[in-house]
Amino acid sequence: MLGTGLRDVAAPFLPRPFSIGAREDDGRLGFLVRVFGAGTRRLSAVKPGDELLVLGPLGRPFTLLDEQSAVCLAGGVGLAPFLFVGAEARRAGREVRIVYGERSGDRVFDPKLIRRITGIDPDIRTEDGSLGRAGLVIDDLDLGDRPQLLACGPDRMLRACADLALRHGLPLQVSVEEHMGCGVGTCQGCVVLSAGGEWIKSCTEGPVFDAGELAWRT
Amino acid sequence: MLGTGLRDVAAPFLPRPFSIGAREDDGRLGFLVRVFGAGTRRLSAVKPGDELLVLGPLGRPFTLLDEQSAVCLAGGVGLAPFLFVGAEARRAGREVRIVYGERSGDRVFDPKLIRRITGIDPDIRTEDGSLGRAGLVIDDLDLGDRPQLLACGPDRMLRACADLALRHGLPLQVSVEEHMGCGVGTCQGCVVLSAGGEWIKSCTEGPVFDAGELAWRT
Amino acid sequence: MADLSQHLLGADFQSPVLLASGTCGYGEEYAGLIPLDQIGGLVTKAVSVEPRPGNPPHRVAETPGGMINAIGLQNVGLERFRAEKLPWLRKNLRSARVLINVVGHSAEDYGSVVSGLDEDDGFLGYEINVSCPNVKDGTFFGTDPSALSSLVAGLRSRTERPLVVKLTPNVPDIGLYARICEDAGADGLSAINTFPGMLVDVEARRPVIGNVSGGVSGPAIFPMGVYLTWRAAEAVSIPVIGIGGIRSGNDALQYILAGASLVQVGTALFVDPSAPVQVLEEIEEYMERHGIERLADLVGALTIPDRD
Amino acid sequence: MADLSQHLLGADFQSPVLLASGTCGYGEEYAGLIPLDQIGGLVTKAVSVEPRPGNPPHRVAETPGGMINAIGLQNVGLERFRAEKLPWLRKNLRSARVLINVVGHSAEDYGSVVSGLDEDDGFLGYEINVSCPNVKDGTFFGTDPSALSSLVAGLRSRTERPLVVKLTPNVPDIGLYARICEDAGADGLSAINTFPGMLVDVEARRPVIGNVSGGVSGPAIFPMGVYLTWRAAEAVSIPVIGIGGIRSGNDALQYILAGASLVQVGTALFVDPSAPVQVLEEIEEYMERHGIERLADLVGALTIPDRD
Ligand SMILES: Cc1cc2nc3c(=O)[nH]c(=O)nc-3n(C[C@H](O)[C@H](O)[C@H](O)COP(=O)(O)OP(=O)(O)OC[C@H]3O[C@@H](n4cnc5c(N)ncnc54)[C@H](O)[C@@H]3O)c2cc1C
Ligand SMILES: Cc1cc2nc3c(=O)[nH]c(=O)nc-3n(C[C@H](O)[C@H](O)[C@H](O)COP(=O)(O)OP(=O)(O)OC[C@H]3O[C@@H](n4cnc5c(N)ncnc54)[C@H](O)[C@@H]3O)c2cc1C
Ligand SMILES: Cc1cc2nc3c(=O)[nH]c(=O)nc-3n(C[C@H](O)[C@H](O)[C@H](O)COP(=O)(O)O)c2cc1C
Ligand SMILES: Cc1cc2nc3c(=O)[nH]c(=O)nc-3n(C[C@H](O)[C@H](O)[C@H](O)COP(=O)(O)O)c2cc1C
Ligand code: FES
Ligand code: FES
Repeated sequence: MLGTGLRDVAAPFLPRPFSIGAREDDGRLGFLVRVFGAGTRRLSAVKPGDELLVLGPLGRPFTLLDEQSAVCLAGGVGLAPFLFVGAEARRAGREVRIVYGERSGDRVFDPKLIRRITGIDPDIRTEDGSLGRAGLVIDDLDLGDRPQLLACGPDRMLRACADLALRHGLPLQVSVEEHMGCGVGTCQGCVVLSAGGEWIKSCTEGPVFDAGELAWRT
Repeated sequence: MLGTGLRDVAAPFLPRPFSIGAREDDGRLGFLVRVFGAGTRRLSAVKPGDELLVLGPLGRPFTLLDEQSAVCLAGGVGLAPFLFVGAEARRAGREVRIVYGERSGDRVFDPKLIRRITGIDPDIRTEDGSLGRAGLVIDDLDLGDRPQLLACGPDRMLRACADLALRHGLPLQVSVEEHMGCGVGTCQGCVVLSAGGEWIKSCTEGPVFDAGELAWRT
Repeated sequence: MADLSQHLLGADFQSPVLLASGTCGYGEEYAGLIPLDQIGGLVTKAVSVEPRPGNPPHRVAETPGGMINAIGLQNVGLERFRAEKLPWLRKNLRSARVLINVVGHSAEDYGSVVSGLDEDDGFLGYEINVSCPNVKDGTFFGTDPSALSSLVAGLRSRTERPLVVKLTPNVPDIGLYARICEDAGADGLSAINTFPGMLVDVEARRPVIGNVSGGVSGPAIFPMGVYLTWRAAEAVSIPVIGIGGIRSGNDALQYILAGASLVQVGTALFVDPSAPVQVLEEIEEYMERHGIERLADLVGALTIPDRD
Repeated sequence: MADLSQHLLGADFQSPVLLASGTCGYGEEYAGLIPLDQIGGLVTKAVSVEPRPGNPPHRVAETPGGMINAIGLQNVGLERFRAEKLPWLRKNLRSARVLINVVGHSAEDYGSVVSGLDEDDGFLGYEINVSCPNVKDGTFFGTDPSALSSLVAGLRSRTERPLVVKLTPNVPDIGLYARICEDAGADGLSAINTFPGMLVDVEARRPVIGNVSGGVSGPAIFPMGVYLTWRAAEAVSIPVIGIGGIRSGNDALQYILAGASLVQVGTALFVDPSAPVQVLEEIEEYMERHGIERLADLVGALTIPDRD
């Protein structure tokens, strides 16, 4: 969670959840923030030297399974956690692919930077075909080595990934997005529906779930 | 009135009234802002190129009387309007004195800058004597030429000025300070008590009043 | 071109954005700053039978995301309003609609203002203020069901002009009061007035506001205003005017989708006098983007999920 | 050294700052972030007889200067609370005081929770929540004078422990409800709970909140909370706990000067979990600067100007 602190009661009042995008050896953290509404606009106005309140790391992260390759399916700013996953995988000597989709080429996060952080050349898709391959992250995937799938992106993309995983019988982890209050499990604000029909907290029990743990409402 | 606009709904939400401190020939305006609370803190964070909402000039300014010299009595940031008055007087070839008091020397606005803006060497007083003469703006004034008095500063200073003016039979204009809403006379928020016992609007009928127009409650 | 006009209270409003009572004086003061005759209209500062002196300062102060005011309904009184203020409105507002905000200590007071104005030209109707938290008996009519009912019925018998009742947010069930007004003959409702609030100067250990407490307005009350407008609009079939914390087209659209036929902009004027024009432009932009031809199609057009 | 302790509800509170119900879970979740045993205490999430599943998402959203929540009182229910949550509180909070927030559909429900817990250790007393805007019957007891009176009297007969009633802000005269609680045997009052509010997603033309409406909290409601605390404290002689939008020592002091004996910090915890400690330090700094030895000397120490 990132915020600008108690004294800055503006429209962006609550901290917002963010994935850790990078961890430098000297302890600095990197976040990939896409300006969307009031909260991210406020955060993007932060200058070097300004103080931010950071509460974290929180919740359950993506986990790489032993003895299996991994394909990260990133929709838009859903790329953020995979920068971290990619860099950690490199440290651990594991092989990971990143398939990264955006609506159009002008929204694509610099592939050179992705490479520098993770050592991975992303497989880029755009819906309008203006950069990389035309199409969605789930189109024309090479799943020959039966990899585990990790997905982060908009709801309808996660659904499509769940279908894909089901069809191919592949394990899938998804990172879900829900409005958060506290980020630490006290407020019960961030719930998603479990496969068993219960509301479960995405801040502590997630945000990453095995696809099978969740109810995929249609 | 200065504000940071509709989208910046923070604790500093309402615009605050400010005196025009300087007017450049190219049309730029200067404001002297002392950081006091949330509103001035927000304004002081403004960077070159940022947009401010300016509504003004509003209300009744200080007026120099013909055929009479003038002494400006400035308490703290009450100096601001006298930078403007001083500069205008110089343009008009009029002679004006500025007596400027602060609690202590570290709070004094740079006398060289006052000189540059107004052409006047201010007579500086500090309560603790750490700069200029020790004492208040009303102490040891040379009123031999029976000048008109102009005063801007905290309430208790204005009261002392009113006493002084009364004792010496000198005309006094004071700039009063009251919380404002609209600044243009619609909200009735900014009233002060008139000598006749009515609430009158300081944004349109003031903020500068002849001392005799006001009720000086004790 | 999106059609932003609305027909209600027996009149055409060229735009759904009005200026709220108490924040635009009697119009004149904002004339140079706001193109008054291009907006939907304005509601005057409250008018009472006798002039009221108002409360001691401070009368306004800032609160988190809003402000508190305790003006005390300072106003020039019925006679000077008729002589000095109404002529200006009559002359200068030709397309914008004027509602006169009316206040009183007793039902008789309210009646005298309405009867005293009814023959004059230059305004459409009345907004009956039964909800001012800044005078001692200000919310009595707004919170007492039988007093409210007989006040509205009494005024109904005195005028054929549109009667809009401005509701107080300070009740457990605003729908009840909305229905009382409708049943007693009101033509419309305004929701909402301010919430009572207070600030303390901890250094002086005194209330910041001269009148001790005042009414809280501005963005801080926005979600309450949307909720209460929704509840009021659900309860009645007369039109509701949405008020509280509006400063953007998105804000106004939230009220309209929740059931407001018109909206009023108040505190935001102090922050930026161009607020009403901005709100209007943003509504227009939304309608064009969504291909909505008539604003009326958006009123109450909210999908409420099934609840058990 | 300023003495920040307070004696009330038959107990010593080492500090006047408590954590508000629903914003600190059952304590455990914040244990690593807040030095719980150094603050005044905490109020648990509401406990009902049966577990409640709660409302669909979104359950929280931001509003100008505040937030809206519609959790729907999701909680583990009486039995799991006794088995899983209370033991942790008993073990870990030795100097901080625990109040259990109680909620129910009927007077019988409330009674069952109180009777079911009364023999257990690990808490001081109850905060009776008659003011939750997020469940259908949540504010019924808080707005109906006779239901409130018999609810409180009924609970009084079931327990000797301190009974604090948490008032709803949604009434024309909070003093009336405060007196009803006092007369029925309450030992203290909490003021206030959230204000009903609503947000609309104008693109989807749906309410943002799954439950349509929810409760507004945070700085936006601060001036209302101070006012209602003042009014409640004026009306009764039992202690009042001030709640609503507190995020600094200055905020807390405004409540205390208006008559609050203790305060609760809620939404501010989400913005910064160190809020309660900061509030405490700032109160201490104020007392030292003003040479005030006992916090109790500040409670209600507001000079109200003469009014006619
Ligand atoms: C686990 C997780 C990880 C994320 N990681 C990233 C990341 O790495 N980079 C990135 O750019 N974005 C990330 N997001 C999304 C991010 O948290 C913001 O929600 C998003 O960027 C839009 O926020 P905003 O404040 O700009 O938009 P706003 O317009 O302010 O918010 C959009 C809408 O959502 C509501 N809302 C948003 N956040 C909250 C909240 N916390 N509580 C209540 N209401 C809320 C607002 O009320 C508004 O209605 C992540 C989200 C989650 C849940
Ligand atoms: C005519 C006039 C000219 C001024 N000229 C200058 C100048 O040139 N330079 C300068 O530094 N200051 C000037 N001031 C004072 C300035 O407007 C601010 O009030 C002051 O600087 C403190 O504001 P703040 O927001 O920092 O403090 P805050 O702590 O935000 O405000 C202090 C208290 O006053 C209240 N308050 C302050 N302003 C308002 C308002 N407009 N409406 C409602 N409540 C309010 C706040 O609620 C708070 O309780 C002038 C004031 C007036 C009336
Ligand atoms: C300074 C001020 C004065 C007001 N005076 C009146 C009034 O005379 N009559 C009335 O019905 N409402 C009055 N109101 C309430 C507004 O008309 C409006 O209902 C309220 O401010 C909420 O809208 P807002 O948040 O857009 O300001 C006043 C509000 C303010 C801020
Ligand atoms: C997420 C959330 C959940 C809440 N749950 C409860 C509850 O279970 N019982 C209760 O009495 N109040 C509940 N409240 C209300 C708070 O205890 C408090 O009265 C209110 O939030 C105002 O204080 P604040 O502005 O400091 O948050 C809840 C508030 C929030 C924000
Ligand atoms: S965000 Fe509060 S419980 Fe998850
Ligand atoms: S500030 Fe509104 S009338 Fe003066």
